[in-house]
Amino acid sequence: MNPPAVATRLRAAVRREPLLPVLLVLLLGLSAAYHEFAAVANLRNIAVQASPLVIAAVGMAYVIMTAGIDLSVGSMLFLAAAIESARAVAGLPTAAVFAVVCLAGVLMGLLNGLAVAFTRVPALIVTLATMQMFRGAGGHVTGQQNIDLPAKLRGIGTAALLGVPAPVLLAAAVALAGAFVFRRTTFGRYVQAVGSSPDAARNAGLPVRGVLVGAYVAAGLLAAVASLTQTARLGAVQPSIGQGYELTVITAVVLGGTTLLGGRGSIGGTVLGALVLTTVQTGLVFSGASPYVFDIVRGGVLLAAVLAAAARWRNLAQAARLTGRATPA
Amino acid sequence: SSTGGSDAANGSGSGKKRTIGVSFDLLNAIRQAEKAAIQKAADAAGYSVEFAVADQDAQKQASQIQDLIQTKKVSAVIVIAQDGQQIAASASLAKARNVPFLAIDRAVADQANVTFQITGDPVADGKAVAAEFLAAAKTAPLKVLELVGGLTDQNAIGRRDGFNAALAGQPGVTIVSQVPTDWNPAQALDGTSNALQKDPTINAIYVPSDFLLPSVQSALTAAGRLAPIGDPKHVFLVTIDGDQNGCKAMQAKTLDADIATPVDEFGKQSIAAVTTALGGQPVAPKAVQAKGLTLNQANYATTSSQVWGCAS
Amino acid sequence: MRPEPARAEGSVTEPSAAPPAAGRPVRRPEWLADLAMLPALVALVAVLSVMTDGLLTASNLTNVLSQSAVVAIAAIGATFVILTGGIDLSTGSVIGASGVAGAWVLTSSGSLAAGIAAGLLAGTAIGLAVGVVVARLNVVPFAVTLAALYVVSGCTTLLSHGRTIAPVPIGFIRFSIDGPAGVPYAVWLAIALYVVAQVALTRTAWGRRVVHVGASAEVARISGVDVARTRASVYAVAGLFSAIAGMVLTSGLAGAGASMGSPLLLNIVGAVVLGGTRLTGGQGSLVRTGIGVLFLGLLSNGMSLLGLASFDQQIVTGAFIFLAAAADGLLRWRSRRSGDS
Amino acid sequence: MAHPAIAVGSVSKSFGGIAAVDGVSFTVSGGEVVGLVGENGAGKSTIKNIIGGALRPDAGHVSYAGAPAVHGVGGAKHSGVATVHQETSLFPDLTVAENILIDRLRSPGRATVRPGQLRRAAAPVLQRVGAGFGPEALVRDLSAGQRQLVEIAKALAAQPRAVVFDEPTASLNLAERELVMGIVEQLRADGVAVLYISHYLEEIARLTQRIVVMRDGRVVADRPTAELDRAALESLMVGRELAQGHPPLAPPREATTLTVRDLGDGARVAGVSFDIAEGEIFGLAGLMGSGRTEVARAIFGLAGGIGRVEVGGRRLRRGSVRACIAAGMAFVTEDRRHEGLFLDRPIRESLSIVELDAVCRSRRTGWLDDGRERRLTEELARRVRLVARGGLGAAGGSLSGGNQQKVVIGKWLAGRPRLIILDEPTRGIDVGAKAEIYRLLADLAREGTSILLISSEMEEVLGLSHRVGVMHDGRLTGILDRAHATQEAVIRLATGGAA
Ligand SMILES: Nc1ncnc2c1ncn2[C@@H]1O[C@H](COP(=O)(O)OP(=O)(O)OP(=O)(O)O)[C@@H](O)[C@H]1O
Ligand SMILES: Nc1ncnc2c1ncn2[C@@H]1O[C@H](COP(=O)(O)OP(=O)(O)OP(=O)(O)O)[C@@H](O)[C@H]1O
Ligand SMILES: [Mg+2]
Ligand SMILES: [Mg+2]
Repeated sequence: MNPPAVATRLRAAVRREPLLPVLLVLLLGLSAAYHEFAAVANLRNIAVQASPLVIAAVGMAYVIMTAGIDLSVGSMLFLAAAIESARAVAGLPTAAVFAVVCLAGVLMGLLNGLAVAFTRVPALIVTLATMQMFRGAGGHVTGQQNIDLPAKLRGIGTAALLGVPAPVLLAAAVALAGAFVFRRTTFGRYVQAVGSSPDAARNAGLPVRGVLVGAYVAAGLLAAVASLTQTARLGAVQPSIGQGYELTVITAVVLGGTTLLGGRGSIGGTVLGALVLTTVQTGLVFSGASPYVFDIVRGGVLLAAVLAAAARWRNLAQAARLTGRATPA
Repeated sequence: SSTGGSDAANGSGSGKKRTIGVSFDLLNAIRQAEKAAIQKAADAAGYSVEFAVADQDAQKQASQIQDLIQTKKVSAVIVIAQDGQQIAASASLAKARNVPFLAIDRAVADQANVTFQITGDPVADGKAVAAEFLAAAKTAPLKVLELVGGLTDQNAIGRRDGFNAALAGQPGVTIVSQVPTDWNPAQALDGTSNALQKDPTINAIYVPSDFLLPSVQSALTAAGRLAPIGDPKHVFLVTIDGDQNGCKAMQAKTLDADIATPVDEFGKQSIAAVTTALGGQPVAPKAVQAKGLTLNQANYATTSSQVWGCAS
Repeated sequence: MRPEPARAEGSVTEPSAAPPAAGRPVRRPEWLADLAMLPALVALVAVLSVMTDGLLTASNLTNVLSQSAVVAIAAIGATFVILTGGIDLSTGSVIGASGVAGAWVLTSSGSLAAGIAAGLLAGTAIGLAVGVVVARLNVVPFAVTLAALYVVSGCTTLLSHGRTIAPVPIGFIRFSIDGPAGVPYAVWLAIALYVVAQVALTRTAWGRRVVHVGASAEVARISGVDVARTRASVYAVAGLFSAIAGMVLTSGLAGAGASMGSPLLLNIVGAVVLGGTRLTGGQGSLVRTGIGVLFLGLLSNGMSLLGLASFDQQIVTGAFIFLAAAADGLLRWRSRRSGDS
Repeated sequence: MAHPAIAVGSVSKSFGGIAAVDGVSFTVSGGEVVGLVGENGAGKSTIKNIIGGALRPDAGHVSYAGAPAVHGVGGAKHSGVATVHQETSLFPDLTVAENILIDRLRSPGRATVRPGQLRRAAAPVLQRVGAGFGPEALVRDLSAGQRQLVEIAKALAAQPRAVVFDEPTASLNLAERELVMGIVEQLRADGVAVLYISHYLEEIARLTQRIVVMRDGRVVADRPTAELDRAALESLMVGRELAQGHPPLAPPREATTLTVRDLGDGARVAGVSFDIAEGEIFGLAGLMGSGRTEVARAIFGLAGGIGRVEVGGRRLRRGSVRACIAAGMAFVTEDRRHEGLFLDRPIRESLSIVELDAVCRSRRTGWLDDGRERRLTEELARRVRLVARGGLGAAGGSLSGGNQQKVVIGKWLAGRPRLIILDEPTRGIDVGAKAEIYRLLADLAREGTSILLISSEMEEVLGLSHRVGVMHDGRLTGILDRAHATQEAVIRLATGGAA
């Protein structure tokens, strides 16, 4: 197509996902600073390292979109891993193991979802509670031991298709599916509707509870999938898996411009958020900085993102207000 | 005499079996081994054990010790401190209630109120690792990736410093990159992959604890560098602790050496010290540093039986 | 900027704690709502006291109190923040930061006053900074305080080189060991702070404004409340109380480390909401928070007396937090079923 | 004979022990428009919610076309009953199209949602209600009035057999009111059953064949419209005779209270200049979206910072609500539920908030004095004739729309303001309350308070104001004094014609 069209499309894309240029600048800058950084292998590295975060973050995005929050991701990650490593399960054929783990994720999400939808307990508290329960349960399953995974279960961590590592493929699939469901299915639209105005949703007779449950189940399932890829790469299950992970995931989602008030945000942004976060981390490893600096940088990035997002929503509202009036029916 | 003691304690059906309170900072593979060691020794000596875990929360540990001493009225406490400094308050509490206070594995800064302490010797362990590297370097020069544990953990610091000190100015071994892991497997994995990425000529890795080994191995696998000893692609690996991962890797001949922590010593000596202290005698020596046991391919057959990880 | 109906309407679904009863009862419902969790607390005590021995002994109860003091004090600040509909995730790291700052000045200068002043100053300053960002730029507190959590704990660890600042003077440690009636000064301090805070909340214009900002910032703003100032002040206050908690914790642990506060965050927020203070703001009190704190304190004490394995403790705690909150929620729901469907 | 489309049989409903609706029965048949009128708090919206399935009655039954209603919003919708809510219930973050078709998002015969198809389906419905905005617009960016139109479009899009309107024109101006009434008549012609709740009696008179009058939750009359003239209707509603027309106005004084010069909000409104004298009531008329609310908000420091605003000759710092209040301004918002009062705090607190310092023991300390607060708030409640059955300790949300509005006005009276800005003060308020508010305004003016009155109700503006300013598309197109302020003149200016 002709250049101007491309330009306008680019501009539109940037306006929709302001994180896109940020990521590009970040990558270019780091490549300039460290020549090994630009290597294909390294970029693949980043992609692989980002994939569990991407997967978990998409699930979290759905929850946050309903004006909820899920603090139990890290613990779900651990419990899923624990179940995967349990003797009884690990013995099964690979497919069966994955099925069991995903089922576990669904059930955990279901517990969260039912609790949030049917008791009036705020999501923050529900998931705060389940966060502890799931980790405790995981402790039971593993007996707080380090357990190696059988080689067959590490496949999805190390395998590759046409040079693209399995985790990356998985993450890409999840991201695309997540975006499609959010924009193009009634469930997705209802998720945004419920987050946008629970009252209106009830007045309109939407299946509010169903939608809530659905969102949390999605988060649980994706946490389990993330756990599969993560543990497959780690090759073993330690009691410390997923500790504090919830905050990283939430950071990624918020970084992606989804507001914690619910109703506004995008899956694409979430994916970008996860990628930016991982790139920053890798960049810091390259620069040999200490992990505390990493924390500081991560906090700074998050803060910047939030401020930017706040400003952006204001401008959008302004623009829409003026045009919204003008557009003839 | 310990058996006799136990007979006395168990035999007299008075049920007045003395209880030892144990508070760990956290629970993982090596802690499980230490717990088992204490339990074993305690059973032998006829004590029952009250076990608590503080989930890496210094205040929670203080509370647990308080509950053990004041409410559960245990006869002695054995502690793996979450923080060697902050445990002081609990120690002084024990002193006040004159309950013997024993520290294992992690050193306690203020020894005043500590009845007995047995820890590993992180610096020595680091040196032992360095020794293995130097031996290997005789055949071919090593370019080393050094992983570092939690930067707030004395053990991690000791293992790093011992290693670096022993290698300082030695030809043949060069540390090309140091990666902080914060004792976090995922961070170890990513850090290792990134380092291998940054410098493909790395041919040796120092892993400061066995529980990071699986992460390192899968990073190597991903980089196509996980090969048994003798294979030109092989990366020279040495770790500390000696848990199951380590032993498996030794058998698989992918791990060159492992400095095993003498957890059984921790159990035996601390319980012995409890008995002495309860008997009213002073414990001497007050502080013991138990060197790690070097397990390498050369001595594997003879030594592996004494390594806790290989026992199971 | 026009109000965002999404939010405002959201507040409609949240019930008033006290449904309009017949006649003209004004304060009684508030009081009842404050004590909603009391039965649960009593039940807990009953259950634990039969299951364990020595729970209800004076010495053990004293232990429970002294073990809860830190969380209790920090929870006061958290309550004010949550009353405005905000949340402060940085509490834990501020506890660490102010503890380290205080301990450092204390050990280097040797002056108790200077140390405490430094600690309180550090905490309040951080809180104020957070508050200004939240209020002036008005962005979601969850995100801002999450960022603050990272930055503050990162900086503290960096500056302290991850070391624990110790030993602190014995006189300072005594503060959390002995005191009148065998109850540590720390506990008395906490109790005093609760009285002060509850009075400030219910009897002063500031307290009223805090609640109003939480009930509806838009209404408050149009009615002439300086919403930004009120918000900022609340986070500053939270910083102050975190700092006090940090100093108490430092004295209890005979030293301060950057990470010592972070494990407490869950208990702090948990206690506030468990007590029945509403996360969306506009409803709550320190009476409720106090009950919440005691609940969690007794629970963990009871479990350690029972010698539960750590993972079982996690399960039980989680279950209790949820059940307690659910019970409260269900009551409110029932009372309002008639209201909106 | 055919069953009535909606039949309500001895329905009762109470909230927290207070009966909102008590044994109400009536029917609405296809092809007829039934008016439902009554004072604020009479129970109209509650009935609507029960018919719409949003509320479950404590006793009695509702049936659609003879079939007993299945509880729940879905049930009502399924049986072809649509409701247009008084307080709009839309999704601010969804597009207009998505809002209108929220029940039928999925494209026919497809499993997915297709934006293009939604747009095409929504456009004609929007056209039908004469909306001036596209299906792609976000509801977040629409004005109160525009949102009402979306709400109506939503109801029509469902092709209902019966529609319940709850004050659909409350936030609309003449032009759109015409439009809506046209829609209603069209519906009747199509044989749809319509239940029409409104406080505009002229609408009721024009549209309905039958009128159901409610008072205190009971039906006090159910008669053909022809049999009821306005006076009869009002006395039925209020239960007493009403003073007709608008109260007499005292002439304004010399001194000017408010001076506005070149006011603008940087977006919609610009170059607005006018003065208001002491004791003067200055009306501000205009079509919806003409920017009246924006002007009011800009003066009160809630929007934009362009131009100069003086009170009593003292220039005000722009963009500061507190400065305005300090200078003696008061602002009654058009959006009472979100900006007016606390829905889930005691009514008392919404009343005392403005003068919180005045109920403190001593202004400096900020110590609250419950006794003073109670006295003050009860005094205010009396002045606005607040009907709060739960007492001032009850939650504001439990009040009916009209009584909520009274609270919003009442809270400002404590401070004896020099200037009161009222944006749609009588929106959704019954005739009785309206008369009270008119008298209140006249009294305030007589005492020397200046009043800026924004209203979409023409005869209210004309009847109450000394002078009327007319806005068109963000500009003040003219100021007419009482003598020249006629409907025609105002409409001409409002539609952009010359004075
Ligand atoms: N959710 C609720 N909780 C408690 N009381 C309520 C609730 N909704 C309505 N009420 C009470 O029920 C009565 C009827 O309210 P309703 O809204 O039906 O009146 P209305 O006729 O619609 O008044 P308006 O003309 O002002 O809209 C009022 O006294 C109101 O206080
Ligand atoms: N709730 C709202 N949210 C966003 N923008 C709004 C809102 N209400 C009005 N606007 C914008 O403000 C401008 C003026 O609308 P405004 O409401 O002031 O008109 P108005 O004359 O007051 O009519 P009405 O009061 O009936 O809405 C318009 O551009 C409109 O889009
Ligand atoms: Mg109504
Ligand atoms: Mg308006």
